[in-house]
Amino acid sequence: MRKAGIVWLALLAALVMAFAACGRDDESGGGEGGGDPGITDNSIKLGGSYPFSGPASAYRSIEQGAQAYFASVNAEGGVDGRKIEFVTLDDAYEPPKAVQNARRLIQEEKVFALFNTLGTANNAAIWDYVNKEKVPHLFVATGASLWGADVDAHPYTTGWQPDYVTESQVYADYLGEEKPQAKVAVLYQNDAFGEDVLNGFKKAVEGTDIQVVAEESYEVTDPTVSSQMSKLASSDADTFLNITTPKFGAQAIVAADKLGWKVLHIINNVSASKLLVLEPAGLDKAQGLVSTAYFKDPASPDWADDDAMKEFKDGLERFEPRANPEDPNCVYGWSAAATMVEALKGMKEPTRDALMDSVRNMDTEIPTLLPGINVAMSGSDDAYPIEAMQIQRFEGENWKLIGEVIQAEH
Amino acid sequence: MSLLEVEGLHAAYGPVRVLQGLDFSVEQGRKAAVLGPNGAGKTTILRALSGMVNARGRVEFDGQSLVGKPTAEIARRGVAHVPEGRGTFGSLTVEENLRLGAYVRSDGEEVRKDLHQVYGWFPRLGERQGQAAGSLSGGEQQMLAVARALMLRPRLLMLDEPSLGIAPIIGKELFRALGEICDEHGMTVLLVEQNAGLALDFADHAYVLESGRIALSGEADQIKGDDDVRRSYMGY
Amino acid sequence: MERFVQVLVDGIATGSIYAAVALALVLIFRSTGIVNFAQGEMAMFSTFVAWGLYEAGVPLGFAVLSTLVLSFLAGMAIERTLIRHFEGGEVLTLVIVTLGLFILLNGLAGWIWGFENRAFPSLFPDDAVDVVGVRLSVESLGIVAVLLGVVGLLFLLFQRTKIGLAMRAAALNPESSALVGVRVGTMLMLGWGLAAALGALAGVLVAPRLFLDVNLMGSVLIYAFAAAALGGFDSALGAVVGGWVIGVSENLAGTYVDFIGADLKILVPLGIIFVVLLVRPAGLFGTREVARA
Amino acid sequence: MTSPRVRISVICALAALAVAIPFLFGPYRVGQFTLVLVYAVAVLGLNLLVGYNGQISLGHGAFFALGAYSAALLIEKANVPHLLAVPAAGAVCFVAGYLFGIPALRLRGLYLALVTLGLAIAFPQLIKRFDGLTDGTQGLTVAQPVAPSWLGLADDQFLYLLVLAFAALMFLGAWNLVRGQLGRAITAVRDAEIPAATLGVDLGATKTRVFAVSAAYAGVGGALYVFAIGFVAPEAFTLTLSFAFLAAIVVGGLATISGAVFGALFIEFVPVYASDVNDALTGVIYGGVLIAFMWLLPEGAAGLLHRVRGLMARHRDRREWASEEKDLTPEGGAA
Repeated sequence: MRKAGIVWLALLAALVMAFAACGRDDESGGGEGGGDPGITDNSIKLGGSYPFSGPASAYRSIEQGAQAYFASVNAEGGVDGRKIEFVTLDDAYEPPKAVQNARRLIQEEKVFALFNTLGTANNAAIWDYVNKEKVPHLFVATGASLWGADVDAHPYTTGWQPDYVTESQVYADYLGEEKPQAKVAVLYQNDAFGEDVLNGFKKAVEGTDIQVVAEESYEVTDPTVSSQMSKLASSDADTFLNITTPKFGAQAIVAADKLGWKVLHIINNVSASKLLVLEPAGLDKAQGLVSTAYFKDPASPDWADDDAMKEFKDGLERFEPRANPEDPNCVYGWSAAATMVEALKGMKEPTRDALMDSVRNMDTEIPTLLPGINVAMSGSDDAYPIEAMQIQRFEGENWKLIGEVIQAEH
Repeated sequence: MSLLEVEGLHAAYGPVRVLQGLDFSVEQGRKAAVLGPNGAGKTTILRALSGMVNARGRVEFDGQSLVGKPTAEIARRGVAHVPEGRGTFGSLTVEENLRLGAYVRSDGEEVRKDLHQVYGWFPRLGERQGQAAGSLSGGEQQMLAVARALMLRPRLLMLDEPSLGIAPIIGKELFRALGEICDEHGMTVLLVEQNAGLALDFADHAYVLESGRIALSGEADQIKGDDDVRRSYMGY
Repeated sequence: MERFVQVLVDGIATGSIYAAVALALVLIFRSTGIVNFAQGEMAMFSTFVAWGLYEAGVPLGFAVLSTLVLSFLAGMAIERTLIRHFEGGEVLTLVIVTLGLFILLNGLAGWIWGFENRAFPSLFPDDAVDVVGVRLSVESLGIVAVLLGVVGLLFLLFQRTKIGLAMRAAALNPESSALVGVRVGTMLMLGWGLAAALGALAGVLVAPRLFLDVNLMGSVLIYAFAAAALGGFDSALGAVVGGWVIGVSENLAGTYVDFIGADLKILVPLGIIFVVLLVRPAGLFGTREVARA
Repeated sequence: MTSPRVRISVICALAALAVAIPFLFGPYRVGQFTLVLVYAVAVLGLNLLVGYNGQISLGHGAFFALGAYSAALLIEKANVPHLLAVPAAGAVCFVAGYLFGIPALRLRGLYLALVTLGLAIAFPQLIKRFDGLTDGTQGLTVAQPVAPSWLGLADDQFLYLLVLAFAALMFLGAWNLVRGQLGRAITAVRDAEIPAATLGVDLGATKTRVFAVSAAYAGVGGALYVFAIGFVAPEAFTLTLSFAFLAAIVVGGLATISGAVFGALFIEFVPVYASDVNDALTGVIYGGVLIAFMWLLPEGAAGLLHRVRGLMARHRDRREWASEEKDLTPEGGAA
């Protein structure tokens, strides 16, 4: 009888050994040389969490853009001699996985800082923990406005891209000039992103003659938005605000065309991609589309011979050959990584607090952003890195920038 | 040389050994019956021959070995097996069940003729052609099962306890009709049956099976006269 | 009044998308007795293959045809190598295997073709017909026509051919089928092959409207299950009618019932199933009490 | 089967190991094991319903979410102490499971699976629809239990042990339930409904009660999830969670208590290792491992253990049987 018990214990002991291999790290958390973890004389370790699988897996190309930029910086000797290592984990766009990834990056990988973690819900799930651990949580890849709203509550967290409230403000200003009495029908994705832009727009048009006359939401799990579109088309709206992610943006453009619904069509920046939205929908249906931009369009001939874009395309070609150079997500990742490197350069000493000082007071030009749009923050009164965008209209084969860069104040 | 020769047939379900070395044979055109109490292994014999249970030993049908062949191939060689529980396709119609019987045959015209003939032999099936087979009575389902087997125009017809679960008079009627059909076509039959009376009237030759071994074999009327058989199986 | 008819017509068009995939589910259930979770992902994968061929310059019609054949062979191969091993085992084990296949195919397609969404050319011209104020896109009419054609073909296959009868028999009672000479394995393989080809056809039909990406079929699958269940899971016509009923009712509720709105649209098909199944457990057209699982 | 003494020694060994874990690993790994316990409770509930009772539910993620949100709201908005929130969440889900169970028992097999699948898809939408109560798409941060200072434990260790205590309670409950009178009725309903009914098993009551109990287990799992993660949002309770639970009971071993732990270990660690191997091929690896596991162990991990124990027992019997036979005179067939 006892023999069976012993065999059992041996089996379980082996199991424990397998897991114990990861070993209990001492809690001291001190990196080499007593400074903050994740940084040495010749290396900086950054951590990221992206949806490599799951419904939002189209965003993975952002990570490819960022890795390409870091690799090209490393090729030229890195930042002050330190090579950047960007460790990225998959969270399948699910908050519990993001929380586990954050713990793993901070406790096991011992990263110096988190960079460009993606998704509003995912970042909301981890920012309490990350701030408690006093780890920089920089340039999160989400346009929610709450990252810059209350710096004291979460001093270590910052956004990067112009937030959705800024974007909707720009649309309100544009309509204020072009169509002061606009009656707007809105299609929006039923999640934090969609609601942030919608509520931002409603707040921005308060007190003006512009009114939202119809709104329809859709779920990421819906097969098609055609029934929502036919409802919106039956309203008396003369303007259509399209707040969607790429696949549904393309569906909405096609549906509007099929319904013969010829109105001023504003499409949000996330779906303004020629590669993912306008080409699949058909460029003929996209004529006169209005959107915003804050970085250079990789597919537009206007920037074909721009030095920064050439550098971007070479870097992508060399370090991330599987990535598509015309995918704006890659430019997004590339530009965010450039901002991160600027922040690292601005550090007075290799500590996390020094990094935060550098970030909180940075004012720099990123070559792949549109001219006149810079990344600037000053302490806790302006915690929004990019707050400017430019209107663009789709004519012929490409987006055309029109008017001046519009600065939106919070 | 007899149509079916079986020598040293062993069959088992996992560790449970059911058939412990059977030897028997069935001549062309003759009707053989296997008697025996419940659990003697009667059904297992047919399942072994049809390749539905793993078996060892020599099984030669028309000179070719059946051991290890898949069930569908054995059927294609003209061995029709009416299984225990009749194997009716409940939600298919009576006609569809019969058509399945002739699945392996490619002579469409002949199949249609056989269909009418079967409705002749079993008029009740004719009346219920379009009905779902599951809605038929026990006796009717047994007729359907036998008819389906006949549709194959088999060279060997194997029947697993046809009288089970149906009224005695219907059982007697079924055996009478079956006897006529088989004699008319010179059909070779291997019948497994618990009702010794019916079986011995029907068959020419008989074997008595006890716990996996053949205890007695001989001509049907000789077995019928045997006292032990009468006392243990016929009940008088 | 046109508004109502327009909603009705839109409902039929959307319902046809669900019906196309539901047909593949019904076909595989009728011929193999299995509910295949990976049916949608197999269809998505085939649609990507068709897209690949088209991008490589193969004319659309030929690309679609060759994809149907490839999908047929692939479906048979999947049954032969993977599914057969689990024949006769616990039903749930097989459900989890198809779930594993779902996850694997989704990841594989993403790895090969990437995760961005793409346009897929339509088999039908892009214009629409205006009938008494109601817009009928030629594409929707085309899809409905193809669906009814497929239902007709399936009806002939299962009711009028020996192979079809044998396929149904193999699913119902494998043992008896073998006893009458039906090679059960071959029938199951055939069932999976046909269902895969049908799934590919469904993918090619819906991709122009939904835009092709790795999650093309993810959202359609639940509606396709609902359509198949409503139709009784073993009736092809039932699956198509089920799809239309769901498409129309979803659209009507989404349009006219305020509480429902777009986000709770999913409750409509499920509510219908709940009611239908309480009244007629075998579904609208189904003959068989699907309680066996 | 193995004798009671061996069984007890094994259970003690397991208990000792379970308690030792937080002291063997770093906070990240301990956090993972905490989640394994959380999933194990929910998976155990599903196993009661599917493995023991034969009713297929594809939507247990919905009850898990209901439990999580009930606990989160009770803690954050009604500042109910953590310890009370868990039973409360279990009660809420018991009632929801009972109400849902009544009409659902008219359905069987695929249809019940389909309706529960719909529930799993609709529930996140309901969370977003009633965002006044649930903060909808913004999600809700929930204060996690903090280790009392006199214990001298780190937060993650205390959290693990707290969840372990609840999990042990639930496992004990399930063990008794399955052994008890209701347990026999439950399995009778799975194996043969009509004969079970003839033996006086009230089918309706048994089924609804099992449905409610399994929903309550998922609810408790959800509440413990809130302790472990500290944040709830609609995106956290997608359909993939319900599918993961189903995969877990089959991988772990249907109709087994220990199977729930194996299944939970599988759905927590395999996806992580799959993406470590190659993040572009996460799906391919996870799907492949799931299929391979089913190929090798159709009855799941716990099934393997039963087989191993069976082999050891049979091996031991044969050895004893062989020794006895030597002194028996070899007589005829001993069939």
